Amino acid sequence: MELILETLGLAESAKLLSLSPPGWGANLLRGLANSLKIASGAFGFGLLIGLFGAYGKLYGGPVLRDLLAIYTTVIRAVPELVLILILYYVGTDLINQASSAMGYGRVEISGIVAGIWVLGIVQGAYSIEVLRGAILAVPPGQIEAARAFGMPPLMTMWRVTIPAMMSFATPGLANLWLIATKDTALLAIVGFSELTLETRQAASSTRAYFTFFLAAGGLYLMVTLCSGVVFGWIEKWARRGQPSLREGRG
Amino acid sequence: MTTLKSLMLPHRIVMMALFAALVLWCAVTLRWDWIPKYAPLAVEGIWTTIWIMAVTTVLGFLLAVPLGLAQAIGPWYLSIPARSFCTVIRGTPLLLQIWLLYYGLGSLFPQFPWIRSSELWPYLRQAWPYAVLALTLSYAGYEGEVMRGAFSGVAKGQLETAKSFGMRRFTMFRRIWLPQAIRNVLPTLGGETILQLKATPLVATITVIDIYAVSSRVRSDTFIVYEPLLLLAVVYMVIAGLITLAFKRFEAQLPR
Amino acid sequence: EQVKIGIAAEAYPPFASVDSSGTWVGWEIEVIGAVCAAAKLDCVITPVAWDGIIPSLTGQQIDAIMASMSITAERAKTIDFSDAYYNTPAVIVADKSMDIEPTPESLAGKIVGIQASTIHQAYAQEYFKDSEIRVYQTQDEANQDLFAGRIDATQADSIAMADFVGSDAGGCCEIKGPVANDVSILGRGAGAGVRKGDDALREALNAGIAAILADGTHEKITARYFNASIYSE
Amino acid sequence: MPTAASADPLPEPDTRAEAIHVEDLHKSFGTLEVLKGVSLKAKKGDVVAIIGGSGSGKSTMLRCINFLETPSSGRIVIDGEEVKMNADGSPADRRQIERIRTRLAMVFQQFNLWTHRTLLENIIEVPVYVLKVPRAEAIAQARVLLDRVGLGDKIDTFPAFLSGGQQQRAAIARALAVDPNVMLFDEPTSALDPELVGEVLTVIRDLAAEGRTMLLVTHEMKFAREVANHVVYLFEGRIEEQGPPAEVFGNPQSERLKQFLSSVT
Amino acid sequence: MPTAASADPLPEPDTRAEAIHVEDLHKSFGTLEVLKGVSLKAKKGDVVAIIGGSGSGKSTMLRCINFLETPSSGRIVIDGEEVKMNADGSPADRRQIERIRTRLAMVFQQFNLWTHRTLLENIIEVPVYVLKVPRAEAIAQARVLLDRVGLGDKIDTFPAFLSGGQQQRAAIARALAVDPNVMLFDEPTSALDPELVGEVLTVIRDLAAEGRTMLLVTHEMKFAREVANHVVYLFEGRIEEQGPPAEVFGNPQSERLKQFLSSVT
Ligand SMILES: Nc1ncnc2c1ncn2[C@@H]1O[C@H](COP(=O)(O)OP(=O)(O)OP(=O)(O)O)[C@@H](O)[C@H]1O
Ligand SMILES: Nc1ncnc2c1ncn2[C@@H]1O[C@H](COP(=O)(O)OP(=O)(O)OP(=O)(O)O)[C@@H](O)[C@H]1O
Ligand SMILES: [Mg+2]
Ligand SMILES: [Mg+2]
Repeated sequence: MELILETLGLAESAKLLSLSPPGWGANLLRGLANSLKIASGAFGFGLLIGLFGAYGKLYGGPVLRDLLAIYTTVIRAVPELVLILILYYVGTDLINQASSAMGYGRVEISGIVAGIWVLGIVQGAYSIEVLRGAILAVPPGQIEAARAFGMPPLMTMWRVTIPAMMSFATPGLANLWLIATKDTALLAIVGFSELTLETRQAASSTRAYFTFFLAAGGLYLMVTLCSGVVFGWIEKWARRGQPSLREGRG
Repeated sequence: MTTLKSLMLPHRIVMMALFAALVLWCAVTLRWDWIPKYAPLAVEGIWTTIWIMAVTTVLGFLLAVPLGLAQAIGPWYLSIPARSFCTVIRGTPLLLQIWLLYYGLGSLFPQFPWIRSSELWPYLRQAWPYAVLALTLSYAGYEGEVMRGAFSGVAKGQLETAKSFGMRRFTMFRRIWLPQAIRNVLPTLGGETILQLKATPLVATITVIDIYAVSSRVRSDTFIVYEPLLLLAVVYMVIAGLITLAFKRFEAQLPR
Repeated sequence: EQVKIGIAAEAYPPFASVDSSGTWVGWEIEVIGAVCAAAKLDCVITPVAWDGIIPSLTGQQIDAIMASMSITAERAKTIDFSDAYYNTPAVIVADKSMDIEPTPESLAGKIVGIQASTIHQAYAQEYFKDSEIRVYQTQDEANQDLFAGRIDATQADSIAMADFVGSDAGGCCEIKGPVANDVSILGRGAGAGVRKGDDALREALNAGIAAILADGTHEKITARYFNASIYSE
Repeated sequence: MPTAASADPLPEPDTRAEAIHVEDLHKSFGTLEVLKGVSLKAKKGDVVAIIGGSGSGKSTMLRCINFLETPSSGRIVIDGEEVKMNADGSPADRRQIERIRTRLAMVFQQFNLWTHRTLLENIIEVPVYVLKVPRAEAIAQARVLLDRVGLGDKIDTFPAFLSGGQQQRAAIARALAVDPNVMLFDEPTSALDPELVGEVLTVIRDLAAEGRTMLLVTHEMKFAREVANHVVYLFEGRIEEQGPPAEVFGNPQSERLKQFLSSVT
Repeated sequence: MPTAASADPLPEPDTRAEAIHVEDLHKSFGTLEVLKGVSLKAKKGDVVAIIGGSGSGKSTMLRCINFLETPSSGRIVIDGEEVKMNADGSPADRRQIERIRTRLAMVFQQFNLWTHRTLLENIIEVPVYVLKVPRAEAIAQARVLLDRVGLGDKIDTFPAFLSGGQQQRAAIARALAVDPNVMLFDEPTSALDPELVGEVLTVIRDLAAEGRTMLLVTHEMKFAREVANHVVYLFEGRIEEQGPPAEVFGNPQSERLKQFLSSVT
């Protein structure tokens, strides 16, 4: 084994990536786990915002629609770094000023909670648009039939609209999820050590840039492949009952 | 006329007033003395951001269409490569892709003297071709996935009709399939395009200076934290606003 | 009362780097320890990502920054600096075969690589107006492109460059000499940054720095990492 | 058979409760006025056939009655309960309209089966999730209904794989499964062969005998004549003529209707 | 009127060219065998009505003829040209089938108008982009056709805003616009009122007189009798009986057909 690695010139890399110190493997894995934790929190939160936001944008009153338009435009447009800096540092600053004015001490705000919030709010803005497009793609007759039988809006959404739109939404949502896993890199700013920061630290400490960047790439790719399988199931489920376009290709 | 009227709704007036107050507050209390010195750089940076964004989204989308189609209905020898491409692109950080292209692939070229003496060398020596390539591939990868869903989502009957009238496959694709697919994912595409806008700063890692890099420079020169970022946010908001507007226009033209 | 010293979470060897168990080591880390000991401060080292380091300072998450920050007049408008604890000249490095002087005239028409967010960037963009400036995120990347021939020269810290030209990767190149100094841009060396008006801490750090320079601790630490002095007035 | 509920005063008082009462219904799409004041009454157990040319507003009328389209103006009373409307015609009380709709089943002209659910799932969807019928019970009932419309062997098929007539029968079964008081049928036999039309006829008669009320848009005059006890002829958004089938078909008064019926043997 | 093209040997030889010749067509969906060997001939100018119960395979047969479904086996000859088929039934030569389809127009049971195009655009789509008719000419022709089916005022409307009958008429107009030799109609009058049915009847007769061939699935026996010169009764994937309408309707031989027709007056 060692010999093979040696001949391939990979022995050095293998040592650097080994799971026990001085190898960095465990650090990378820990970073990955942290990334996934934050990403799922943010993605879930974003999905919730997205669902209600999409409905608000489609069926809400003029004020709600305007507010949501501002939300989606501004949040999507402003770089996440800016959002995190403002929401975390300016936010804690304001809270601290307020609390010291009232005679209390400093308040510590966890960077992770802030991170999930910020990323979730960002994801929400994108989800709104993905879901809005998907809802619009559902043939109106499907939703009308539900309404005609007296389904209340929430049930219509849950039983008819969501299943029917899933096939349109999954590709966009899968993209968002992958983006979420990578956007956790921004949380380095609030002192959160996830995969990207761990990789950069390892890379610049050892100067083995290629090794660590490729290792991180490999980890991300694994996440993607696994998510691909899961989203593939979801999409297959969502497409049940739709005749395949592959058949009768004449 | 109607647009003016639509702005005069009460809640919109309130919002505009709030916004004006915010702008005023920022203008008065924050530090803006660095602007004159960096203005020319910023203009260049904005231009770089815009053209890279525009070029890579257009090229990327042109690539995404065949990628999506190949995955949706292609035979295995097309769909498997297409799927693998999209998975790898979506599955690895863009930073890594840019980095590998520039420092990996790019640094191989100089080792061949005949490349160094060729006509292409002045371009291969530059960083922007790698930036454009990396961002194009990235957009193509993400949008290839989106278009796959869009193509498979078009109702079968719509295509059968086209076939039954003897439409050539390409005509059917161009006239029926693609328009309906795009209609279904336009909001998603709009979002992805804005994501692409925000992915452009990564080109700074390979020495292409966009507006984001300019703002970073201001921050490191002066250690001012928020003001350059606020201005950056405004620039991005304007560009994103334009993108949204363009997509809205486009969406309005397409019927439901 | 603990003093939280912020360092950049991105490693910068040999000044500050981290091993896989999370222990920070390096010249600067040792200096921080020595300064704090001399000034009788109870310091904790707190890594913060570079993008968040200034807001962390102003937002009181940390109390001082010691992350190879060059002291410049522009920056001093935003935060206060202690005295310098190291200072190295900026040098130009280029291919051995190239006939290059460290002057704007000689570099005119050439491609010069520098690291982003450093004083070298500010300097190059101010003085090398006739050269094409390429801005890299790390000096390592600039070095790599110098080796690959995609840039003609690079300007950087003499220490880092001495390391580079001594290595295999830098065999192609040599140090062509220091650039003309301009204190308003290149600054007075690297110092600790503190919040504006936090004079007590600044004085304490100054005292600590003066003490370790005077008693030879600084020199001793330097000797373990470099083969030349990195402090000059 | 129950007697006709016509707009004219009846000689003998009809004591059955009113099931549908539509008054002066207007509906415009943009500048296109589709319904220009339609009034209609149906008592419990009535079968009202609505006939009229293509585009005359028949589907729109049915869709307004259960508020799938927002009427421009008018009054709608269902089962004695008046639907509360805002000034713009939208229902003021969402709960109320939902409640009313559960007693009001519709068979759409385009069927609108839920494509992501199998036939069985389509049928039990509303009973289980809206009416809270126990699942097992709903399935048992659905099987009976599917057998009745001749789709017993297609129970686990998705709608996209059914023939037109099979889809239409499934849509009818779905409507029957909610055990409604009032049914709105939009051309329920358009895709059916004569044999099946006859069966639908029987079903509707049975339902009427159970006291349910039906509004039925149809293009088959023969079917209308046999199934309905009241016929309404709609022309360009107005009721041009109405009455018992024998009168409307046997002795049409309006020129329009005469012309309309002339092509039927 | 042209004489019937029946399978039996005719007393006098019929010299008209053969337009459609289907031989021993089989089609299965998975394990479900829908067509169990159907053979059919139609000469130029023939109008063949296909009748049969719901789910008997009528739509599937039409769809196989222009290869929207891949037949499991069989031979199909259109306009004298045999469609080349692979062993699995798919067309071997894509170009050939595309070429044949340009002479073969279909009106779908579910209309299938293109939802992203207006009525006018729907009609001119094929003439302009497939047949390369100059746009202005195609538009002029489309206007004439739309007027003919009574949709002149809906020219710029999207299909989703049309009534069922309007959609069906638009689908017919779209098929007519390609000036086909052979037309396949899948229940073209299902959503139409009697007046319009009469008009479609006239249109089909005119087309037949011009020498076009038509295959027509219908549930309206009266319509079939009036429009067709040959009637085919399909039962569970097999042709149970066929012949001139007078014979099929007047003197049905098979028990099935008798029963099927018994519900029609
Ligand atoms: N894509 C498909 N997959 C599986 N089964 C199908 C598919 N299409 C049709 N079938 C089945 O094939 C049979 C014949 O369908 P077809 O649509 O040809 O009937 P039809 O004679 O046109 O009936 P109708 O008069 O109701 O339209 C039906 O039982 C139907 O369920
Ligand atoms: N959503 C809509 N937007 C605009 N116009 C519409 C809409 N729905 C229907 N219309 C128009 O309203 C008129 C009446 O349509 P409706 O569907 O009620 O006709 P119908 O009597 O059911 O006809 P058919 O017998 O053909 O189904 C038609 O001219 C149609 O084009
Ligand atoms: Mg209708
Ligand atoms: Mg059919």
